[in-house]
Amino acid sequence: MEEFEEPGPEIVKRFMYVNRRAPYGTIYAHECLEVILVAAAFDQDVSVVFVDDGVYELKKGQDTTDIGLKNFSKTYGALDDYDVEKIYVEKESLEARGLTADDLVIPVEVLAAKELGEIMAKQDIVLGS
Amino acid sequence: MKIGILINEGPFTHQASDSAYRFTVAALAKGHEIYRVFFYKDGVNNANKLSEPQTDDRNLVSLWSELGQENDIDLVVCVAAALRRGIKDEIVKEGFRISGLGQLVEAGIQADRLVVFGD
Amino acid sequence: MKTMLHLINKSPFEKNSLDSCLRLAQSGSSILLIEDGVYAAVANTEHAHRVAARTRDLSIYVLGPDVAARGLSDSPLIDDITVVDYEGFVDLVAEHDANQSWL
Amino acid sequence: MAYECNGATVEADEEGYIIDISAWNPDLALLIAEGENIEMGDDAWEVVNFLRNYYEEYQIAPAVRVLTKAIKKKLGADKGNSKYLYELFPYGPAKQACKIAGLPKPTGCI
Repeated sequence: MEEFEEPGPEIVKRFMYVNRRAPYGTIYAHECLEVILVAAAFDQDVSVVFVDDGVYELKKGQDTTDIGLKNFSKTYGALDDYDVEKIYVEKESLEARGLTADDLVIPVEVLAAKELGEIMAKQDIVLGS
Repeated sequence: MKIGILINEGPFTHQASDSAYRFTVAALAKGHEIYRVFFYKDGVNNANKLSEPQTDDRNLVSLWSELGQENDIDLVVCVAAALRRGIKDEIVKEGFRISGLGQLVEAGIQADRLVVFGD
Repeated sequence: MKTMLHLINKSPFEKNSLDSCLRLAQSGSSILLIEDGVYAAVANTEHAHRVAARTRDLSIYVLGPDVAARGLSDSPLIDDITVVDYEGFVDLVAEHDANQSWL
Repeated sequence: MAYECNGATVEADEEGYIIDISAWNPDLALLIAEGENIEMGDDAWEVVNFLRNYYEEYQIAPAVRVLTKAIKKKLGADKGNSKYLYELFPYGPAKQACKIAGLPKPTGCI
């Protein structure tokens, strides 16, 4: 059997995935996305956060043709199908890089550090890269 | 208390696996249960039995293997990360097993704490 | 309220992990400096004042074995930073509801 | 393993997923389907083409429950349900259809 129609652990925890790395230079961003896609099957309370260089993962217009790596910025668009709906970007990180929400490949909720910090503090499991 | 451990780096480039090992030993000494140690990213290299450090260097592959077997710890190597790096069943040290990323998420759900070591 | 233990293993001279953590950590949470993160515990560096300023609302700890390994045992540490060993590390993880590694 | 298709050899992994996904063509799909005992009617092709488009757009082969949901969104509830998809691909709609579509194994397998 390939699937997990009822993964159904009764425990529901708050899982937060914190992306703090730019794509391509290292594998961290890509492998973090891999975890998120798998974790989505477990019916947990999942949120995904982009802070620091992690916001570069979502930059529109990525074209990896000439570096030979997979353009996984397209995959963030599938998060909705994976029922991952809480996607936060830190305002300070975005602004520091001269970006706005319009520069990103998917719709996100932009939060100031103060609000984001409050949400972070409520998590049970925080996995970052 | 049940503690899960995630290791994202191999035994040589970063201190992560050493820190995780010392943390695990200390946790066991304090009577905690190590629910699972999950090896992801370059962390899968911790399971490579072909690794041969110099004799005056610590051998983390063996140390993890022994610690795991003596204390019945579930040492899980991520299959996706492992295949990418050529870590297959044939070269996985005793005491480790290869399984899916779901085992990491499951550890996060079942353990009381999950501690991440990496770079 | 839940308690959070933040783990930092990067030198503040090399990476922004400490800065980001200080920006997002809530008052009342704790920070443990390990590996190259221990350089942030040393008094009189250019980063010391930012760390010292947060000892008022955060509990800051540093891992002794990593301090010793880096030749810092005799260096003055920032006031109010507590040195712990690996057993203390385990206790901190157990005492806090959750933890977060700023890699 | 490998497939011999129209005089060309297409390498595949142990489970039959082709190694170079750009080597895919409809004739190869029919050949892989034959090995899986799948009859490639219009309905089966619809799912295979859906997967190829999904991959093109998102760069992943979706897990079965995601595939089901995405098909439901695009093609309606008649087709976006596991009963319908399992009738077309009894050994797993994501796995078998991905193989036939020349894609990697679905992302999100535990």
